[in-house]
Order: sequence, then C-alpha cells, then structure tokens
Amino acid sequence: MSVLLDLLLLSSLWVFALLTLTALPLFRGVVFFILLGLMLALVWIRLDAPDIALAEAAIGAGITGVLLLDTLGHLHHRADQESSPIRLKSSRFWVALISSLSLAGLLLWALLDTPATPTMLAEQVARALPNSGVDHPITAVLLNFRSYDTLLEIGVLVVAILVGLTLADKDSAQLSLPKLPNPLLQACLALLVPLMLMVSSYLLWAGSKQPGGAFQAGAVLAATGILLHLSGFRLTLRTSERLMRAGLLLGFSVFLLVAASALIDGQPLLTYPDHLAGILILIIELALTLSIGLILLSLFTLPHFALPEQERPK
Amino acid sequence: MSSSAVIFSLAGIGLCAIGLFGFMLHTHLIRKLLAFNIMGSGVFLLLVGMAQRSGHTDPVPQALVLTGIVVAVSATALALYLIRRWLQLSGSTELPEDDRR
Amino acid sequence: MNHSLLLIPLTPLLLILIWCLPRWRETACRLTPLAVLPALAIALSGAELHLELPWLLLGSDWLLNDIRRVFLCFTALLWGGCAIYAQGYMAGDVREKSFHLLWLLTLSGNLGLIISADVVSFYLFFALMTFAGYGLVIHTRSEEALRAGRVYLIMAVLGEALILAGLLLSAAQLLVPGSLLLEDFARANATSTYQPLIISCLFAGFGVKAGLPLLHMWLPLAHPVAPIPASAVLSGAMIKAGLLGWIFLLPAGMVSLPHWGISICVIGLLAAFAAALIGVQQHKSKTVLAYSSISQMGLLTTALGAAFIQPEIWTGLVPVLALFAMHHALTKGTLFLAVGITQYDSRLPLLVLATAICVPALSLVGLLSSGSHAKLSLKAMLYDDLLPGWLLPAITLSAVATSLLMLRYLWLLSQNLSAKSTHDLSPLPQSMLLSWLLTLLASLTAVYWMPQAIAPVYPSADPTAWLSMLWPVMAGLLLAEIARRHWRTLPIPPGDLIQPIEALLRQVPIFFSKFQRATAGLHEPVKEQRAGFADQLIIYLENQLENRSLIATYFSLLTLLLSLLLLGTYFV
Amino acid sequence: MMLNAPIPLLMITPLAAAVICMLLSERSRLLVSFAAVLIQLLASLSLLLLLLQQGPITHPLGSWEAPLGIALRADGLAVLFVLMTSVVAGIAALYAALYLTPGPLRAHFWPLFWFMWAALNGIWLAADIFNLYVGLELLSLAAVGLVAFSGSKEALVAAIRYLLAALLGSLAYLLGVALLYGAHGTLSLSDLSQQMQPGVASSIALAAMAMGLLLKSALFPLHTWLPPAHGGAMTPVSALLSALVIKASLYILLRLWIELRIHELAPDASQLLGWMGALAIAWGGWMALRQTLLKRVVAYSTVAQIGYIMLMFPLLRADNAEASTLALQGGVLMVLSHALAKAGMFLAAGNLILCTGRPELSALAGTSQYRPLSIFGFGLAGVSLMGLPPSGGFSAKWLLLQSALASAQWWWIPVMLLGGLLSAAYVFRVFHYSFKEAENSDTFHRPGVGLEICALALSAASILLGFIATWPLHLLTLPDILPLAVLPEGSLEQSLELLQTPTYETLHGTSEQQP
Amino acid sequence: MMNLLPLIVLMTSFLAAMVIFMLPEQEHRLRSLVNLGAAVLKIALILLLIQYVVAGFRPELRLEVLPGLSMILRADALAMLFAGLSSMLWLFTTLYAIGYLEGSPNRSRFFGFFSLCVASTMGISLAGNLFTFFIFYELLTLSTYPLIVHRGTPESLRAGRIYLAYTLSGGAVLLIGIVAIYALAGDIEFGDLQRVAEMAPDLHPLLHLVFALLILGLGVKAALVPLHGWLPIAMVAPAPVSALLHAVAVVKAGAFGIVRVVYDVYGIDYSWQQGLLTPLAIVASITILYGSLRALQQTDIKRRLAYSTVSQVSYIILGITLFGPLGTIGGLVHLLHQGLMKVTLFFCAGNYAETLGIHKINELDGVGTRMPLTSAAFTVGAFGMIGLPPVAGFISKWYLGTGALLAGMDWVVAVLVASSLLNAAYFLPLLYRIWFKPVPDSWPHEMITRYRDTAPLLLFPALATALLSIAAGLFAGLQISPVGWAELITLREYLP
Repeated sequence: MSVLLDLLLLSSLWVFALLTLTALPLFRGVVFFILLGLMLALVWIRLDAPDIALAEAAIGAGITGVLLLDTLGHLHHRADQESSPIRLKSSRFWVALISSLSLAGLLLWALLDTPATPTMLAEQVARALPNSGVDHPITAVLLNFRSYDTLLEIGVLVVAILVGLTLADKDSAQLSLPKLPNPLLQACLALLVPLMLMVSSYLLWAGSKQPGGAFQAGAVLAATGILLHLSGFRLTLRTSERLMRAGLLLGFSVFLLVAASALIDGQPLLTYPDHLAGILILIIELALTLSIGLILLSLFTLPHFALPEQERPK
Repeated sequence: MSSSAVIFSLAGIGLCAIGLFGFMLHTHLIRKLLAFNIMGSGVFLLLVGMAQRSGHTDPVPQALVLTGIVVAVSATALALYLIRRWLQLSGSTELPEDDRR
Repeated sequence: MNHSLLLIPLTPLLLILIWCLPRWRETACRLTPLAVLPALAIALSGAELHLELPWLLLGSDWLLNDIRRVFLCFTALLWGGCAIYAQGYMAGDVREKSFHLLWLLTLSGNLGLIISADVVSFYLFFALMTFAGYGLVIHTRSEEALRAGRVYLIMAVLGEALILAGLLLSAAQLLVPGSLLLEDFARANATSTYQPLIISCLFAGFGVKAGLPLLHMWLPLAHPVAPIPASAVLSGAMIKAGLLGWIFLLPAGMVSLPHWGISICVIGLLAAFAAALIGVQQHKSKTVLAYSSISQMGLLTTALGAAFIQPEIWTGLVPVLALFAMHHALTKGTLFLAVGITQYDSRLPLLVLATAICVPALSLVGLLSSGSHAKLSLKAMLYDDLLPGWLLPAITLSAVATSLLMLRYLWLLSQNLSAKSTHDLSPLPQSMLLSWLLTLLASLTAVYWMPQAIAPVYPSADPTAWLSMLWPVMAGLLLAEIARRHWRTLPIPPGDLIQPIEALLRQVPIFFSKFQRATAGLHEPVKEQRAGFADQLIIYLENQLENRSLIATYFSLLTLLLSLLLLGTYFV
Repeated sequence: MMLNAPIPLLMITPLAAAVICMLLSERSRLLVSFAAVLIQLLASLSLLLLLLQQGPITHPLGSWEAPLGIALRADGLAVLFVLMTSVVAGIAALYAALYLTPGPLRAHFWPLFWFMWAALNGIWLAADIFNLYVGLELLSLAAVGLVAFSGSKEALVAAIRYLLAALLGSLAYLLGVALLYGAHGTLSLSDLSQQMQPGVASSIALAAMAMGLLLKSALFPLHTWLPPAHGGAMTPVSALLSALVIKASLYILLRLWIELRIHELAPDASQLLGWMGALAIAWGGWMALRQTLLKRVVAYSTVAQIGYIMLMFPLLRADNAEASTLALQGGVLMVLSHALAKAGMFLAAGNLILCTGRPELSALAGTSQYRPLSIFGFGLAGVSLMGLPPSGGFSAKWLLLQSALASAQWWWIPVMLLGGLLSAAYVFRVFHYSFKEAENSDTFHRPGVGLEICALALSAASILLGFIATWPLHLLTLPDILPLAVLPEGSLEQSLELLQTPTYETLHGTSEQQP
Repeated sequence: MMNLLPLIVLMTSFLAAMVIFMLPEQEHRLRSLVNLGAAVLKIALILLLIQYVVAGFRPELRLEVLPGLSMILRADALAMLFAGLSSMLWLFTTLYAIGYLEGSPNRSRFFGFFSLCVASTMGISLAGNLFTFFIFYELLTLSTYPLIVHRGTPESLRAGRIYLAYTLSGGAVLLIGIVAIYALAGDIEFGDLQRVAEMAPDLHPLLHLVFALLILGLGVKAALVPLHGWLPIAMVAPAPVSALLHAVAVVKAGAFGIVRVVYDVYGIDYSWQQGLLTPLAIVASITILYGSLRALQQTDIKRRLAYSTVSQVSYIILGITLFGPLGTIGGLVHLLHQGLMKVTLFFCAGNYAETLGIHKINELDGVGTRMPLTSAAFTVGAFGMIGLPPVAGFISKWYLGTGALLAGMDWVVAVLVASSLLNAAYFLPLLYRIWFKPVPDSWPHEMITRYRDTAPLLLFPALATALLSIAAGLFAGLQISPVGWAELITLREYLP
C-alpha cells in the first residue's frame, strides 16, 4: 500500500516537475512549482524527515513561491510571450533530452550498484547526542556537530540579502505592490498574526527535542511579515535602515560571537562548554529565528523599497 | 531495506534529469531558475534517499538538506534580484546572446 | 739601433699626423719628400737590423738584410725622387693635399712591407699600400681614372684574398708551430700537403701586383690615368712588392718543382712577349710603359720559374733579381717622369733632352749601364744545363720586344714634343727637372747602390754576350721601321682583355636581382593572409565555442564523457 | 590559547569584518577592513610558523572529531593557499580602498569582499566535502554579488550568466556529494580517501563533482561565462575573481584528485582534463588575441592560464613518482604565480583604463610614453604569464616541462611552449598598442600612486616567486601529499628512453632471443 | 665579498634601470649622470673581477630557485670576456645614445630599458648554468623589445612584432633543449663536462637531438640562416639600439650561448667526437656567405650593415666549431672584435643619419669631406670587416683560418676567403662614395650644422671604438688584448 502511495507521489513529482517547465504561460508553471513543493513536503514526511518537510513547505514552496510570484507580477507589465520550449526540430532539444536521459540512466545505475548499508554516521550521532545539549538529532547536527556549515549557510543568506541591498540601492523607481485595503483581510490578519507568532515560537522551542527549529520558525515569522506587508503594514523596516540591518545580522553575529567565545577557553572554534551547550544553542536559535525571519521577509520586501536618504548616491 | 527510500531516490533521479533538461532547454531566465530548483530538490531527495535505503533514519543528510534548502532559497532570491533588475533595464527575460537553436 | 727600423714606416705616418692638423697641412705637403729619408739612410748604412715587436699585431718581426736593403734602397730613392717631382707636378691641383696624404700612406705601406719578416706585418703593409694606392690611381676622378680604379681595386682585393688564403694554408703545416716568420712559411710551403694550392694562391695573389697575364689588366689602365709621379712609383716600386712576396714566400730554391717551374716560365715569357705585342699598338706613352712593365716583370717571372726547375741557382739568382728589380724600378721611374717633362717647356736644348730621355730607354733594353749589367747577370744565372734549352734564347728574344716597346715609347714622345710648340707650354718647375735628373742618375748608377756582398759580378769579358744584347735592338729597329711603314696599329684598347670581362660582369647585377627576387620570401615574413576556409572555420568555431547559452550542453556532455572515462577504469 | 588561534582567526576575522562593515559607517568600514587585513596577514603568517614547527594541523570544530564533526586541516598546500589569499586579497583591498569613490558602491563592497575572503579561507582549510559545498556557494554568491555590483546592464548580464553557471556547478558537486555519501556514508575527505571503493556511484559522483568544479573554474569549453564576468567587473573585483575565486574550485578538484587517488586509478580521466586544458590554452590565447577591450584580453588570458594549470593532472602519474612530484609542484606554482600575476595585471589594466578613460585597446596609444609605470606593471605580470624567466610562471612551466619529459608525455611540451608563445602574442599586442605613436602631449589622467604601487607590487611578487620558488614548494612536503614510493636513481633516464622511437631490438627483442 | 661581486655587477645596471624608470622625463642631466656613473662603475667592477679571475679565483654566487636547480652567477674567464666587452661598449653606446636622443621624447623609458638590456647581458655573461643563462636570455628579449619599437611608427612596431616572433619562438625551442638536458643529466654547471661525457652511449642520439634544439634556439638570436629574418627588419630602431642589437647584446648573446653549449656543456671533445661540430660549421659557413650576398644587394646603409652582422656573427660560431686552440681563440676573439667594429659602423651610420639625414648608400657621396672623422671611423670599421690589418678583424680571420686547417676543415678557408671578397665588395663601394665622390650640392636633410663634423657626443664614441678596433688588432700581442685574453681562456679552460 505504502509502496503504491510512494509511486503515486513519485509520478506526481515527475508530472509536476515537467509541467513546471513546460506549462504556458509562466504563471501556470510557477503554480505547478509551488504544488511540486507541497508534494515534496509530503515526500519528506514519507522519508521520515519532518524537519525537511516543514522547511520545504515553508521555505521551498512558500518563500520561493512568493518570491517567484512577486517577480511574475513585474513581468506582467511586459508582454511576455513565451513560445513552447519543446520544438522537435531543434537540435538543442534533442541534445538536452538525450543527455538528461543518459544522466538519469547513469544515476540509476549508480543507485542500483550501490549496496544499501546503514551509515556509521547515524550511529555516531546517536552516541554523541547526549553531549550535544539538545535531544533532537537534527538540531544537534545543525547547531552542534556541523554548526560550522550552518554558520556559513547563514552567511550565504546574508550575502543574498546584501546583494539585494546593493541592487535595491540602484532602484530609483519605487516598486511597491498596491496595498490591499480589505477590511476582511485585516480582520483575519488580526487573528492570524498572533497565531503565526505562536506557531513560530513553538517550532523554535520544539526544535531542541523534536522536528522544528530556527529555520522553520524563521520561515513562519517571515510568512507573517509578508502577510502584513501585503496588507499594507510596512513595519519599521523603512524607518531605520540601520536597525533593520542590525536585526538581519543579529543571528549571524550572535552565532559568530558564541563560536569565537570558545577561543577564550583555548578550545577549538564553535566548542560549547558541556553544561552551557543547551542554553547557548537556544540563544543562537532565538537570534537566528529572528534574523532568518527578517532576512526571508527582506528577500521579499527589499525590491519594494528605495534606499534611505543618507545612502542615496550623489 | 526501505522501499520508500529507494523509490524517492528514483524520484530524485528523475527530478535531476528533468531539471537538467529544463536548464539546458530554456532560455527564459525564470524557467531556468525553476529548473535549477527542481534539480536541487532532486539532489536533496537522492541525498536523503540513498542514505536511508537501509531503513534507518540518518539525521546527518537530513541536516544537510536543511542547509541545502536555505542555500537554494538564497541563491534563488539572489537570482531573482538580478533577473528583476535586468528585466527592469532591458525589458527582456532572456540574456542578449542567447538564441534558441 | 735596431729600433731605427721603426722609423722607416713611421716617418710617413708621422707626417700624416701633421697633415691631419689643418694648420700644418700645407707644411706636411711640402715635407713629403723627406718621408723617405730615414729609410734611405738606413738602407745605405749597411748594418743588418733586426727588430722583434711581440706586442705588435700577433708578434711582429722586422728585418733588414742585404736583399731587403736593395729593395728598400731603390724604393726609397724612387719614392723620394717622385715626391720631389710631385712638388712641382701637383702644384695647383685641386686635390693636391689629399694626394699627399694618400702618397704618404702608400709609401708607408711600401716601405713597411720591405722590412717585414713576419706574415702579419707583411700582409698589413701590403694591404696598406694596395688600398692607399687606389686613391692615387683615381686621383683625377676622370671617367677613365674611376674605371681604372675600379679594376685596380677588384683585382687588388682578389689578390689580397688569394694571399690570405695562401698564408692560412701555409700556416697550417708550419714546421715551427706558431711562428709567423716569412721564412718559416716559405719552408713550410716546401713540404706542405697543400703545396699546389699554396703556390697557386700566392703566385696569383702577388701576381696581381706583378702584372701576370690575365691579372695584369689593371696596370695599363691605372698607370696612364694616375698622376705621373704616382704612375712612376706604381710601375717602379709597388709592382716589385709582388716580386718580393714571391721571393719571401714561395719555396723557390728549397725544392725542385719542375712542373711549376716550366709553367711559371711559360707564363713569364707569355707576359714578356704578349705585353710587348699589345703595348706597341697603344697610343699613349704611359700605356706603352705600363705594358713594358708587364713585359719586364715577365722576365723576372721567368727567372723565378727557372729557380723552381733548378733550386741550386736560387742563392745566386736572388741578388740578380734584386738588381734587375732595382734597375727596372729606377729606369722605369725615369721613363715615366720623362713623360711629364715633355709636357712642359723645359728650356733644355732638344739634344740634351732627347739624350736624357733615350738613355734610360737604352738601359732598359740592356744596352747601357745597369740595364746591361742586370740582363747579362740574369742570362749568366740561367745558363744552366738543367734548365730547358729554349729558355735563354727566349729571354734574348724578349729584348726585341722590349726594344719595340721602347721605340714606340720614344716615337710617341717625339710626336708629343713636335705636336706642340714650346710657346703653348708652361715652364718646367725646377723641382720636376731636378728630380728627373736625380732619378736618371740613380738609375744609371743603380748597380753601385747594391751592397757589395751580394752585388752580381759584371760578366763583361764575353763579346758574344754583347752581341746577344745588341742584335735584338737592331732587329727591333728594323721591325719598327717596317711596322711604321706597313703596319696600322690594331685597335686594342688599354687593358686589352678587360673589356670583354667587363661586359661579362655587367651581367652579374642582373643575376643578383634575380637571386634577390628568388630569396625574398626567405626573410620577409609572409603576409598575414587568411585563407577563406580558415576564416570560415574560425568564425564557425567562435560561434560554437563562444556561444554562452551552450554552456549547459557542453557541461552535460563533458560530464557524461568524464563519467564514462571514470567508469571505464573504476568499474572494469 | 593562542597556539591554535590562527585557524579560527582566519575564519572569524573575515566574517566578523563582514558583519561590522555592514553595520558601521563609511569611515569605520575602512578602518575595520584595514585592521582585519592586518589580522589576516598576521594570522596566516603565524599559521605558517605553526606549520613549520608542528607540521600539519587539524582543527576539530566544536571539538567534534570528523566524520561526526567538521575538521579544518592546515597542511602545507592549504597554508600556501591561505598565504596567497592574504597577499593578493590584502593588496586588492588596499587597491579597492583607493579605487572606490565614497558612496554606496564602496559601502557594499566591503561586506561582500569579506564574505568572499571568509569563503576562500574556509575552502582552503576544509576537509569535508559538504562543507566545501557550502563554502563554494558562499564564495559564488559573494562573487556574483561583486560582479553585479555596478548594476549596469553588462554587469547584470555577466552576473546572471556567472550565477547560472555557478549554480549548475554547485548542484553537480552536491549531486556528487550525495552519491558519495550514499555509497560511503561519510563526508570527511580523509575518511573517504581511506574507504574509497571504485564503483559506479563513485565514478559518477567524481565525474559530476569534477565537471561542476571545472565549470566554476571556467575550463574550456565551459569558459564562456568568465570573460564578461571578469572583464566587466570593477578592477579590484576582476583581480580577486581571476586570481582567487576560480582557484577555489581548482583547489578542491586537486584535493579530490589526489586524496581519492583518481590520478592513479583513472589516468584516462586525467588525460581528458589535460586535453581540455590544452584546448583552453589554445582557445583562450586565440580569443585574447582577438579582443578589442583591454580587460577582455586579460580575462581570456585567464581562460588560457586555467588550461596550463590543468596540465598538471595528466602528469600526476601513479607509475612515476618523480614526474608526479614535479607536476604537483609545477601546477601549484602555476596557480600561485597566476594568482599574483593576474591580479597584478588586472590592477595594471585598471590603471591604464583610468589613464585613458576608455576600455579599448586602441586607446592605449601613447601610454607607454606618458604612463610608463602602469605599462611596466602590466608588463611584469605579462612576463610571468608568458612563462618567461625569471618569474613564477617560468619556474612552473619549467617544472611541468620536466614532468612531461620525465613521464614521457612529450605531447604536452609543444602545447606548453606554443601556449607560451600565444600568450606572448596577446601580451605584446597590448604593448604594441601602448607603443603606438600618439600626439605629442600628455592627455592622460593620472591614477594615484597607491594604485600603481598595488599593481606593481603584485606583478613584482609574481616575478619574485621565480627566485624563491623553493619556499612554497617546500611547504608542499608538509606533509607530502603525494605519498608515493621514491623510485631508484636513474628512473628518469629510463623513462626518457621511452621518448625515443623504439628500435628493432626493443620491439622484437624477445623473438630474437629464441633459438 | 668577492663572491658577491658578480651580483653587484649585475645590480649596477639593474638598479640604474630602476632609478631611471623612476626619474621624471625632464631630469636629463641626472639621468645621464646615473647612466654614465653606472657604466663607469661597472667597468671598474669588471676590472676588479678580472683581477680575481686572472689570479685564479672564480667568484660565484648561487641561489636555489627550484629543487635541484640553482641560479648561478659566476665569473670565469669566458664570462669576463663577454662582460668586459659589453660593459665597455655600454659606456660608449650610452654616451652615444645620450647624444643621439638629445631632444627626443621618451628618454626615461628608453634609457631604462637600455640599462635593463645591459643588465641582462651581464647576466648572460655571468650565468653559471644553462638555466641562469636562459633567464637572462629571455630577459634580454623583453628589454630589447621596447627599444626596437621605441619610435612607435608602424614599421618599428612591425619590426618589434617580428623580432618577438623570432626570438620568443627561439626561446621556446631553447627551453625544450634546456629542460631536456636537465632531465637527462641534471643541473649541468658550465664547465662540468663529466656529466655529458659519461652519459651512456645509448643516450647519445638523444643528446644530439638536444644539441640541435639548443643550437636552434640560440641560432635565432645569433641570426644563423635561416633564422636571421628579424635582424635586418629590426634596423628601423634608433642607431644606439642597432649598436646594442648587433654588437653589444642580442646577437652576441646567441653566439655566446652557442659558445657555452659547445665548450661548457657538451665539451669540445665530446662535440667533436660525436661529429656535432661539422653540421654547425656548415650552417655557419652558409650564413657567412648568404649574409654577405644579401648585404651586397641592400641599398640602405643600416640594412647592409645588418646583413653584414648576419655574416660576421657566424664567424664566431665557425670558430667554435673548429676543433683546436686556434679555432677557439678565433671564435672567442671575434666575439670582441666584431662587437667593436660593428658598433663603430653603427655609430657612424647613425651619425650620417642624424647629421645629414643620410640613409641610403647613394646619399653617401662625398660625405668624407663634410664629416671626415666619422668617415674615418667608418673606414676603420669597414676595413676591419673586410679583414684588413691592422684592424682587429684580420686577427680573427687569421686564427679562424689557421684553426680551420688545424682542425682539418680546409674548406673553411675557402669560405673565409670568399667572405672577405664579398665583404670587400659591399664595403669598398661605400668607402669609395664617402671619400672619392664629389660633394653634392645639398644633403638629404642636414640637421646638425653647428659642428664641423657632428655633435661631439656622437662623434666621440665612434672614434673611440674605431681606435679600439685598431688597437685590438695592432696590439694583439699584448697579454691584455682580446687575443691575449682569449688565449688565456683557451689555455686555462679548454686545453688540459
């Protein structure tokens, strides 16, 4: 039964993926992409990875989808006449088809050729978990065993926002979405926002023991912000550039500080003292949640802002 | 042996191939970006799927995928900034030297 | 005392230094005759001098022995006399100063080569004389002078190259390794495996100076066009440098080389007769004298050849050659100077003038004083059983040729004299007359300038000998009279063979231009001309490889290829 | 405490500098940046000293040993690259400080710059294949940001191309990581090198990783994104990209190739890389000759130089320790000298463009007359790129040539030499323009002395490298990352005999011995 | 200290170059001062070094630049020969260049590269192994390029391009050769002849191939036919540069390299036994004759001189191929003699061009009257080239000829004689025109009218080198003469 379900999921993944790439107009493609993201969330649950499922739904489908749709909104103004990419006479089509099929064949071969053995690493994680300060293995991996990856990953996020800031500075024309002065929506928001904030806090708190954590919590926070943004609230982002930046960088800075603090002890980078591990991780997660939320939100809102006065090029 | 893991590894392979196909085929920048994301999802599936075929849950690849998703969304956002900016300046969703042979 | 040798070539050079100072230039020109004084003094002093200068060139060695002394003596005398002559003759010439400069340079070379005992110094002075002499030849810059100069230079360069080749070849098999002495070279030439080549090179190389047949063509061209004092030294002194080279470097007297000997004799006799035959067809007295020089040098060549056949006579022959050279140098010099005298109003009684002109001519044919002495000594030397029987008669017969030439000369001079009335002529400068007479005196007394030790004994006693000297002159007179009546001179231009050769050489530039065209591609870079195909290929490649949208395609294909390669080694 | 400080400092400083630069004002940004540059230099030097004293250092992050945790590893090769980065990026930072006019451009330059530096250091020190992926992404995005920086149309196109290529490359790399993890269950490079089993998954994984990395390094024919990106970016950015950023993926490839022993197991694959390199040399050189923009010439030169570096792969031979050592030394030296020379050349080219005010080559006429210093800086770097002595480029070429001879792969010799001539052709083409007759008046702008000195310093360093090449090469032996048996004396001669055409005896020797 | 001397010698011109680059364009006086100061200092240092070398020392400095590979600067007798020549000629050429470029733009650049060029030449002469040699050999190429294209005209740029195409290709071939011999025998220091001599016989064919590669590479700079094409084209450069190319540095570097390869790497015995020298001698002979023939066809003075160089430099190479002390002396000494004489000729050609605008041979008519001293110097140089004593050329020719015969290569004498004839054929007409043709009504482009002959700075170097060429021949017997030094080298280094 479950195999059938899996196969169904598999085929829907492939169909949605193909539709994403071929559906006309583009808007439909993006919709299929979001659907694909949701399907993926299901798949992740089937793969016993609820953390990823949450993240995929919130970030992969949610934030990415919103970003794409937002871009499409700008596209709308232009006459975007895309013809079908599939042209059987084009050599490019055939080369692409053959090489991607060959790739699939090779990967399949690799998959079948490789014996399935339980990885040693999982056991090691399990063994080291008690010393990690958290109970949930994924959080332990993310914020303790492989916290270095996460640190750099936050760096990637910051870079993305940084580039956004750079380019936003060039925007002389303000490109803001029309406000949605819908009283019903505003009423809904009044309910929804506290709820979402609560979900976010829960996810964060749960992260130490069960699926959830800073990313998911941050994503929910960002979603809240986007909703608010769409309904016309501009928060304080606009008023204080520097404060916004501080918020954006808070998580990264805290993480960095904690990482460096180990040096005082003569320990390697990112070493948490045993007894403080849990607390330190929580602090990091708190800061990260806030920052990730702000960053993800900014990814969406940044193009809608012109830069503040003092930084405008002369 | 976990059949789910094998099936979704397979699914991942398919997504990889489809993504690559789209990436090669399209000149429309947003489509290319979509293809990239599909490919990325395929790789994530393969990463977790392959590791979990023995039936045991492996937190490490899952953590890696979480990292990967964040990286992918950063990259997508960055790409969208650039594409939007390009659109604004040139009014085109394709790069100038691309042709569709 | 030995260092006084330095004075010989350096005095002229010193004068040149003075010449280089513009203020003193005039003085230097006036002092030219003095340049030979040290040489003359040393030549007459009688001591044997030897000077080694290891720092000079590759190690120089200068020597003055009796034979060299003879050469030095007549060279200095002739140059000195001619220099005095030039004081008058060149006065008022536009290029007088440069004439003196070149004169001094040439003189230095001529004097220097006589005292050089090592090859490098010898070659140096020889070259100096040759190349500075060029300037004397083309002094007038007239069309003929330039042509003569050209021929002179080409042949001289050819001669220098041959000499160099000969010297290098000799140096390869020296018995005293590293030696540069001329006598060591000569000795090596006697045994060298390159002997034929060496003898050919040296014989021909010096033969250019000495006017061997085929190498003589510059002489009849150069002598008439050069100023008279220059012609005199060219024909009298410088021509002997060739002989000196032969004496120093050929292995004559060391080894018997009959084939060489016969060949050289034949060449010499050919020169002696052919030059006379051509010479009598000429219309300029100086050209006739030039051919006479060739003819006389032919006799000397013949004697040299004899020494190759019979080495024993060499020791005796060398002083005779020296005497003959001295006699010829001074006599021919006087004859040349006489040509100039006739161009002026000498204010001398015609009889005196005619006698003074005729005496050296008679001497040259062997009827008088040093002439007869030299000729008789030469014949006496060649009176040897081992020599071919035809040699001596041929030499005797050559006197007929010489007489004919002298008669032609005198006849041309007399035509000259009678053609112009004395009123048209400017007065003869004193210096010219003086020098002419001095040279005349010297030529008549030449034999007494010979060092006693080597002076050939005058073979007087035999009246038949006298007869043998006289009848050719008579025959010559007869022939001349017949020719005057019945013979029209052949239109043989001065330099005889040079004209066909020049015509041939004119083809050379044409050949060269073809050669140039053929080789032009060798060094000029080929122009960048892209072929149409290559052009298209490049455009195609650029379209394919620089197409930025194909990068994903290339990427996939290469990944597949690399996978296959890795699979090939990993999996198999 | 300070004993193991250099490695953390190398990571913390740039990240912290990035954060601070984002928060602080104009003036303090510069101050912080200079301070950070200084710290970086000191840290890399002290790391060098540490390495020389103690040998290779492993730094287990979070005190978790690999494979559970991530370890940083500072062996000779890594330290070499760290030092290279400090020198080049340090000087480029100085240049940028002088080059950028105050304003938002400068404001955003510094954080991106510092993230890039952090990523570079992270990559040099990494010993974990997934961590390398994150590092690569951080590097790529920062680099794309720097390219897009000026916001012009051209810059955007270049940045988008660059981003697409980089993303494709990263994904291919990640695909390889997935396969390797699936097959071996570990991410640690040292574990992998011990456990590595040849197999389908490993093969495909390595192919994908290698190609992905090569795409990021712009190896022909995957180079087309590079010239617009490197040629179009701002001068200090161009220098950084060409000198350092593309080296990161090459470095990873080299690590994989050697540590996973691909050079021993799959020589055919190495040959493919070599041939791609050879084609890159030819094509890059050819295209550089045909450019009309100065910085494009320099950018295409990078394409060609990458090809040179790739020649080391086919020369890493399992059967010939001597050739392999020489090839590794030559390749690494080539990377170093290219980093110095190319950075110097870009900076000099930038100065020239500042002088003339136009980016075209034809605008250079007269520059050698009035701005000899700028041309001189360009020329010095050119010497190294052409592989003319005395320079790092020459020493590297020398080693590679020798390696080619030693491993009897003579066909790389003409490739290298013709490539050298081709590079001479395009470098001198620039001189050609600069020596052209111009009007007899000085109409050029005057770039600041500091800018000139920065360019000259880098170029001169690439020359100097030719004299002190033994020092960096000595580091390569800490530890010897090519742990191969040393062949007995005379092996070189034996292998050289292979160069000769086989004689009858060698071909038929066995048959003749039969009665 | 003694061992540092070679480096100091190198540095004098190198630092001079750096200082000159830094000097502002208008600092003419200071620049000249630096230039001349460095030149004089260098001569002094070289003299000091020569003292050491005569005393039997061998000052040496080494730096390991790659594992097993060192940069070696070493002053041996042969090095001193070349270093002495170039340092001396540098002084004259610098003086000349200062006069020549009076009032022209870009002097800073010119003199900077000029000094760099000489620094490389010093490096070439002091190099202790092929690797070091190659470094400076290529540096020379680089530093001469800006000098050739100095004028920036299309022709000079074209000449520069061609020059580079030739020399860099040659350098590449040379590099293969050097790498190959390094691979075969390790880092052979000059004079360490055991390595090659003791090589296994089956490696000999390979060694021959490497020899061919080395000669091919060096032959480009030495302008061996058919690798000489760059030389006549490079004539568009200013006269001091031509002097540098032809006499002091570039061509000499090639020839010197061949000397090193034959004597100090392969060893004359080995080369002779293996029959490597005869082909080289044949190539050299062909070059001698071909160069002379081509010179005969030229109507431009400098082009004629250029082809003359093609011909003359091969004398050096010819001398090297003649097995035996005399040939060696001839080859080595011609290295100096040719330098002196050719530099004189180029100075004079430059004087003619700068003073009266004379470039073509038919414009030389009567110039001896207008510029007697320059013309006298020119005459000396030409006579030297023809091989007339007492100018130095004869001495070289003498040794070459006798050396050839001792080596049993008698056909070389024919080559020498033919070449002398050809030399005479292309130089004597010039002399004739200079001295014996009437003075024309006007000169092509008279630029210097203040002086009777020409500017003193142009005249003096020409006269000095002319006198030196005579002195070198006239006093060849002295120990300090070039011949004396060449004999010392030959006796000390190549004869057991």
